[in-house]
Amino acid sequence: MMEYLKYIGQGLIVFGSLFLFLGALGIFRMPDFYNRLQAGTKASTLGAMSLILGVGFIQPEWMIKSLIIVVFIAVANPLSSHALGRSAYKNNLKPFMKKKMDAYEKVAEILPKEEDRL
Amino acid sequence: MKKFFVIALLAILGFYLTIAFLQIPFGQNRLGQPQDEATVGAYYLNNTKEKSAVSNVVTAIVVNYRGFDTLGEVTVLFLASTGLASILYRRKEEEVERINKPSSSLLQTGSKFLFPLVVLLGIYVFIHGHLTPGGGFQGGAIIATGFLLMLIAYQKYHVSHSMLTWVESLAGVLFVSIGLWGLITGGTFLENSYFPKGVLNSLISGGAIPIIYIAVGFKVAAELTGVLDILLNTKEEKSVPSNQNEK
Amino acid sequence: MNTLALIILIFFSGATLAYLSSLISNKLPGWVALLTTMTGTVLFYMSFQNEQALSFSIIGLNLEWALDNYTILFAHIIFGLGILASLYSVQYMQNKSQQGSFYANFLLSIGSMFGIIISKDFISFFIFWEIMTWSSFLIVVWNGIGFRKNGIWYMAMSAIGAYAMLTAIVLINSEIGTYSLQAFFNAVQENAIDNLMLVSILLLIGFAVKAALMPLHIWAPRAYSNTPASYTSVFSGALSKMGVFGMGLVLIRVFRFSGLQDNFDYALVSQFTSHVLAWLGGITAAIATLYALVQKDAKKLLAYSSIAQLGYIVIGLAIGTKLAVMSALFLAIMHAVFKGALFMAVGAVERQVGTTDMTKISGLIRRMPWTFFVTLVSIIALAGVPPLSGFVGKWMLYEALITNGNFFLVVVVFFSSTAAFLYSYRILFGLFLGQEEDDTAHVKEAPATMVIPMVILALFLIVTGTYPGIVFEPIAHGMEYLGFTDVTWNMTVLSNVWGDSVNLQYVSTTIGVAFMLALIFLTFKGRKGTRGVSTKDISTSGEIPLEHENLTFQLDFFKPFERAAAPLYKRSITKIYEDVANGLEALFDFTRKIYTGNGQTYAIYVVAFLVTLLIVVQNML
Amino acid sequence: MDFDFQNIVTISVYGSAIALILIGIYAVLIKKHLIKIVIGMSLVDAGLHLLFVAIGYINNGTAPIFSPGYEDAATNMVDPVPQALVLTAIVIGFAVTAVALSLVIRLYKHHGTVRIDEIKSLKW
Amino acid sequence: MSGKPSAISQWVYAFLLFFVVWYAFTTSLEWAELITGAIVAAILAFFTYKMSKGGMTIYSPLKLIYLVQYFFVFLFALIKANLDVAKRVISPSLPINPGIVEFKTQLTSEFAKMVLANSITLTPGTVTIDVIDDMFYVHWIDVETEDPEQAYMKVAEPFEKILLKIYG
Amino acid sequence: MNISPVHYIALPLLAAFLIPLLSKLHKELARIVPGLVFLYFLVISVVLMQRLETQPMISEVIAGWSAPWGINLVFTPFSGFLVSLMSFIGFLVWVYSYHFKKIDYMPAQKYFILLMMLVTGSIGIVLTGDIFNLFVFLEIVAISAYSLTAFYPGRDGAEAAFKYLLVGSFASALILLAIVILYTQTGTLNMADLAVKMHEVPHYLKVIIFVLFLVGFGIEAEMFPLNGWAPDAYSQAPGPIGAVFAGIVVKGGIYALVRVVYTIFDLSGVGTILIALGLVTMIIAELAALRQDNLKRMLAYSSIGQMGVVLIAFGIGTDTAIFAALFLMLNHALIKSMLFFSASYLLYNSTTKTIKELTGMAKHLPFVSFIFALGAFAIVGLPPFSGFWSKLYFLMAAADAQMVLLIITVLSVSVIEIIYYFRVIGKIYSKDETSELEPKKPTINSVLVMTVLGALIIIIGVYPDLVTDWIHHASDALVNKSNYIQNVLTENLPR
Amino acid sequence: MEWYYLIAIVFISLALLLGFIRLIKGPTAADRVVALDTMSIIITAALALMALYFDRYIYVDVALIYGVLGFIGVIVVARYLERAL
Ligand code: NA
Ligand code: NA
Repeated sequence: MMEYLKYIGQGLIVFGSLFLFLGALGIFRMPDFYNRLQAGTKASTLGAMSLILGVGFIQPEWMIKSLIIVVFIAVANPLSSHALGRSAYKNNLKPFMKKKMDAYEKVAEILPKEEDRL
Repeated sequence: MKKFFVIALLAILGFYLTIAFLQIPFGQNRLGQPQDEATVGAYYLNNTKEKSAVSNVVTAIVVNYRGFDTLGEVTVLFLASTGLASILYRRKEEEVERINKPSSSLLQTGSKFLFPLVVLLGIYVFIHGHLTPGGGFQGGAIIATGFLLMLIAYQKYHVSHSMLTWVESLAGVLFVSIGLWGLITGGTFLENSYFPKGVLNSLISGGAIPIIYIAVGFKVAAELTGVLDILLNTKEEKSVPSNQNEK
Repeated sequence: MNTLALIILIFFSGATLAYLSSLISNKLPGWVALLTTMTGTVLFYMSFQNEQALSFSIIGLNLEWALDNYTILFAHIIFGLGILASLYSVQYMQNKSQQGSFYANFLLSIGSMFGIIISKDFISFFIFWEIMTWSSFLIVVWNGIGFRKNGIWYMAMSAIGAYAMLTAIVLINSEIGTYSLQAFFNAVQENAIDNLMLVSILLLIGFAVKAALMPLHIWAPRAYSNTPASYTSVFSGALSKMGVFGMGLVLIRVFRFSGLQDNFDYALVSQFTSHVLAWLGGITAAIATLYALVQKDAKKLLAYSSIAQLGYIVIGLAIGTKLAVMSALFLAIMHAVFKGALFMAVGAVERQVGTTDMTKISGLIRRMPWTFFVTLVSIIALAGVPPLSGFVGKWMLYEALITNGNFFLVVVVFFSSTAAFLYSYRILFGLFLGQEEDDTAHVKEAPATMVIPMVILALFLIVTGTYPGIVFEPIAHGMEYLGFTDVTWNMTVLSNVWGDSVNLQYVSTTIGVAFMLALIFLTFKGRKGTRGVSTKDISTSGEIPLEHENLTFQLDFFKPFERAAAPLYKRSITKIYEDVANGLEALFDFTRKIYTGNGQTYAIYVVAFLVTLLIVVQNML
Repeated sequence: MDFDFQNIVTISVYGSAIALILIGIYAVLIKKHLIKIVIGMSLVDAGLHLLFVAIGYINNGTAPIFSPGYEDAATNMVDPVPQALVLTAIVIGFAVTAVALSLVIRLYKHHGTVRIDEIKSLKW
Repeated sequence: MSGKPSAISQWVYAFLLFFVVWYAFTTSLEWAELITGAIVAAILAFFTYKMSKGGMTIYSPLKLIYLVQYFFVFLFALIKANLDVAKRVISPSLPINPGIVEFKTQLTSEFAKMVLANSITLTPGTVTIDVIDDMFYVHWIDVETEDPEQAYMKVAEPFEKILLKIYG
Repeated sequence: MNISPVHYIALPLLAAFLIPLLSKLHKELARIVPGLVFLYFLVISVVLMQRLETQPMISEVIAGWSAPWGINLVFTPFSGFLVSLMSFIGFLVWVYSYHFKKIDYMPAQKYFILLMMLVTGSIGIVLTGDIFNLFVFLEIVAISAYSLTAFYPGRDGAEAAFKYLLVGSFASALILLAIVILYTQTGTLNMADLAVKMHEVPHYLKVIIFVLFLVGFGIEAEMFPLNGWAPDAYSQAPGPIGAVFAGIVVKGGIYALVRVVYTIFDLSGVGTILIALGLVTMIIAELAALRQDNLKRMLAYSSIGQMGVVLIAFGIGTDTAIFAALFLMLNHALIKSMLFFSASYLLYNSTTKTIKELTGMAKHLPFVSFIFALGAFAIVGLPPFSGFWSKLYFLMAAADAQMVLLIITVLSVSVIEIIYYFRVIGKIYSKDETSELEPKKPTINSVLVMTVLGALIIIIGVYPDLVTDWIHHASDALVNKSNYIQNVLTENLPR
Repeated sequence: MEWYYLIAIVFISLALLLGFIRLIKGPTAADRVVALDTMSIIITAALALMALYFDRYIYVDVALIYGVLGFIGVIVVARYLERAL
């Protein structure tokens, strides 16, 4: 039983780290901010959750704490992505689009340009 | 011109720092083996377990061996919050409403959900300061971060400064009083010998160290929260002609 | 209690009391000051024959106070002028405000002058010296006018002098391990001081400033003229003599009687220094006289005259022969007396008329006859004309210079003495003779408490003109302290090396009689056939002057002379000083541009400094 | 571990700390924006804190905590002193940063600018 | 939702939540730890109970079943999403057609909206940019439709129908 | 509970934490409690100084861990001298500013807490035997100082404080860096232990550490060119805080520097460096003061200049020189704080705080003007005021060291000092016909403070032996390094 | 060192490197923050892995705390860029 858990854990760790890498690759390769956000949040969230879960499988007495972290990531990461996306949009960062499809434009209160804000 | 000058300066400085640190190999015991006790650190490692019954040696140092530093450090934080309040002081009638730029309802909901959990985490961290890598400062900081989350999610989130004052004052008084107790009972200031030491690695161990760290945790939490609150609530109170920004 | 300490204490506590009493009434401090001076003076004269000495220790340094004959000589000047000036002050200062601070500083300066001369160690010497400086400074700026122009220069020059002195003092201490004057003189005798010349020159600079020796004199005209006349007499008469006091010690006890006279180098340098000083004295006398000539303000004129007179004294001390020193000390005392009298007289005019500008005053002879009398006697003494004592001093100085072979200096002294006669005349004429002004018609003679001190001084001049021996006696004793032996003197007869002698009684009787006759003749002649017109009325010459034009002939009193000496006046030393000072200030001002106001610049300084230190210190330590 | 690898580790650990310090100083000295300057200060602090932690490390050392299973690992633990010190240093750094930010707020309010070269009413 | 829950109910909910989390933090059954946890949870709950809108109502067995269902739906979507992203990231041509679409939600509970938004963010090619009242604005990496109805069906429907069961 | 050095730290901290609560009880307590603390400082000082007559020094262990394992406080005649001085000035500042912000109690509460901690921090710097603890106290001082510099809500306070902070954070960073390197080489933080182990440090590292400390503490000690912050901070902080900066805070910086030079390090040739730095500091500062329009800036530059002289004296390093240095510090503390006290009143009604606005102030504020003049006389070293003796001893030390050129330079600069101080006096005392202002008269407590200081300056001037024994003990203690080490490291508690 | 650690370390290092490049490159502040966000998630995971590797349970706490602080940090920066602080 313990052996199996260990194998599952190892698999999860490898899977997770792969997705962490893919997430970062997305961040690296995607053409604009919003697409990077897509790649970064999804892949890295799954990657981190899977890796941490894997740790819990290998050390079963750590499982509960691993789960807490996983749940936290599941709640927090999408939230931070959303906050980032919203703030970027409001900061007048237009999404890259092949054909204009922007439903948010009419409701977003876009801020005036300001120099020197970092 | 100035840039080049500064870069040249930094290059020289970097050179000197590098040659200094090159002689300090990373990860090696430079001053003999720990059992020699050539460093104070080695002494602490060899003696803390028996003499203080504290699992986390860093905590033993922070709260006990160098507890005086910690008292000073708490004071620095206290002074920063006092100073901040004085620097950004406004009389009541000058109080200005903060410009409202609410965050999304999502963030608000999420913050409301996460806030108590973050606070709980902070409390966990400082209560277990003697057992885990945590401690009063870390726990306090986590709690303050929780408040920060609330402050930025709800711009009108109200932190009771009276409450903060009570917490930070009482915690500070508790810290100094524990210190003075040692002095009054004929020992030294901050002496940790009049509390049962307890069993290593159980919650109740380390004598007064956890108590001090809990006090520190409360104090740090209150102070950092106060600081963040003041900083966030004074910033956008007055519009300044923006053309002054550019020349 | 030791009398010396008691006297100092009396003056210093008197000063405090004078200040405090002014809080009660503005009239009190004058009387407090008079009482204090009298007590101190009486105490001194009651006990100065006794051996007086006091030594005590403070902050690990031994301080010694004692009386000796050299000291007593100067004490006469200080107390004599002090008591007369404080009597004079009471009425002079009558309606002025802030008397408390005036009298406090007055007493402090007199007390500290006494302190200077009784000090037998450099520390108390320096302390009293500085107290004297700042208390007199406070009197200079007491009226709150022209502080920057008058006061700062005085204080700055004094500081330069004092610090030169202080440097010398600490150097001496580091060599001989004590501040005692006697130990210093002994060390000099034993050739035990390595940098004696440096030390001596530094000391001389310190004394020269107070003695207003050129080119360190620039503070003096301004300070003298900005001071209330009741103090100027002390200032010019006694305070400047503290420089003379010190120079005497250095030039005679150190240079002349040091054990190093056989050392060729030392002798050369000390001789050279003496010569330089003598020449500086000569130049001072000549140039100050020239400046005195063109002054329109009587106080300014007297100020420059004081500088010139101090020049003679310095010459005498620098020459250093027995006769020269004697003449210098004699002149010092006489200068104290006649300049004291003159400043008092001009002060009286100032009080009664409201100005000392000679272009605005005229013909006060009838209004203020006593003052006129004092002025007349004093300027005769000043000009060095028989039968008054000024002549005696000059006579001896000429003789000393001639016997020493300083013929060129004789010419300089002769020239300035002659010119001194011219400006003396100007003051006499400017204030008292000539046409009486309409607006001075109401003027009355000064009150008795002011006249009496002046008259006492004038009488002293007359008496010593005939009986200089009264003054020679203490001088001779003082010179013995300095190291001279067999100082001879005669009460009424001046004799020279060639064996000639002048009986002063005879000279003075003759001149006195001639003078009286001339006066009677002139008075009668003057009464006849003159018509009074306003001095500014030139309508008789067919011109109608504009209202604001001051056309009094006194404006161009020595016009031809001025024209002749024009280039000299143009290159005023004062102006050079001011230019240098302003230039330096502008230069210094540049340094604070380092503090640009930009915080980043300061941070760059920090990093640059750190890097510099890393480089430099790595090689140094 | 052989010597060369040791050297590489030394250089990279200390090098990154020193680089942080130098970059921070550069920001403090050159950047005009007050906030950037404050960030620069924090970078310097961060570099210093990194140095602190680094000097305490020993190869294969573990955290100086006698948690269950590690009660006898004293000889294998990293030096706890720098960690304790860095805790203090961090808190102090935070306090200074907070004060700095409050000053920036006031400067911005009064001068209407956040450029340091425009704020020099006090000079000479 | 069935009215406002009582304060007690809210407190108990908060207390239980905190106590469980405390246990997760400590993972210790030592008495001292449990008592401390209870005290801390109780006090913290006292200060924050108002923040839990639903109170104990969440703990009905049926809702728990839906929660489990939701979890699996979500997990499936999540993995799908990641494979999708992986494909896009790795493929050299980066086949994307991004845009922002809007749609309306029927959820009323703020918490449910958050769960939905988070779920959308973590699933195929979408990130919730903002939620204003009941409108969702979603950045879609490969926009298939601009019509709000259809977008809703594509993006939110699978989650929302379960959430509606849980949060009413 | 016996009185011990830790009371200097523990009680003000207790008070600081309590004041926010106490002032909820009664607003006046926010003012009174710090005063009681300062008063207690004086008591401790007296008691401990007396105890020093029977023992060479008091080394107090904190938390039961003797040196080098724990932090200890060391009360030597040297640190005792400085601490007593700081306590005294602190108390006077408190009395002087008792009525500060009478109407608005919130700022007053903050002011008094910050003031108390500013003094406590400086005392801590002097007392502590641990280099890192010293850093902590330095930061206590720094934070309080930044906050107090920006205390007035006018625009320039923040500017001054920001510059102070900018430069001050360099100080912290460099000191921390020095501590890092030092710890890697010695494995200890106790200063006595460091001194013992110093010889093990490779020379070039030693020099780097030394330079880092020198620059770090040099910033606090207002050494050129690290002192750009000082004139701004002095001129913008509330008047009494200027007195604290000059009288207390700088002394802490100098102390740290001196402790590092004399106790921890064994480098030869440091004296020359200190002399050179002190000389440049003095010259630049005094020249900068010469043309100052702003009175407080002028006082600040003058203060820097004086610190330059102190540095030179420490650099000369002979017994006489150190005696002179300590005497200079004492005098500077007394006189400069008096100058700041009086200057505050002189400037009270002026809008630009410039010297030219002082014309004729003597008429309106005779007492304050007198005190200022007295201070000016004393600070330039005119006898018979206290400043003279320290100057004399300084010159004696320089003369004994055969530094004639140094003497001449210092004295030339003194002439400049006289000029700018007397210009101010001239302005104050010059006749002013026009002015009809109703100046703010000094309150009774400030008059009291100025009187006490003025009297002390005169009394010490006339009878310097009042304090010389004290200073002699202090300088002996500083020079006697082995005594310090021995006493600190053998203070072992039975455990 | 077991194989899965090696794989994980390689992936994680590469991920951090890529994230770091984006952090440096920007081009907008928002891009940098996304990079930072991602990196902080990666580091959280790495910390958990580290705990496993060193077999020290107490390090898991570090991962948890790091995750919380990283999240709030990103939120703060996001709100700052929104000019809402
Ligand atoms: Na800890
Ligand atoms: Na006339």
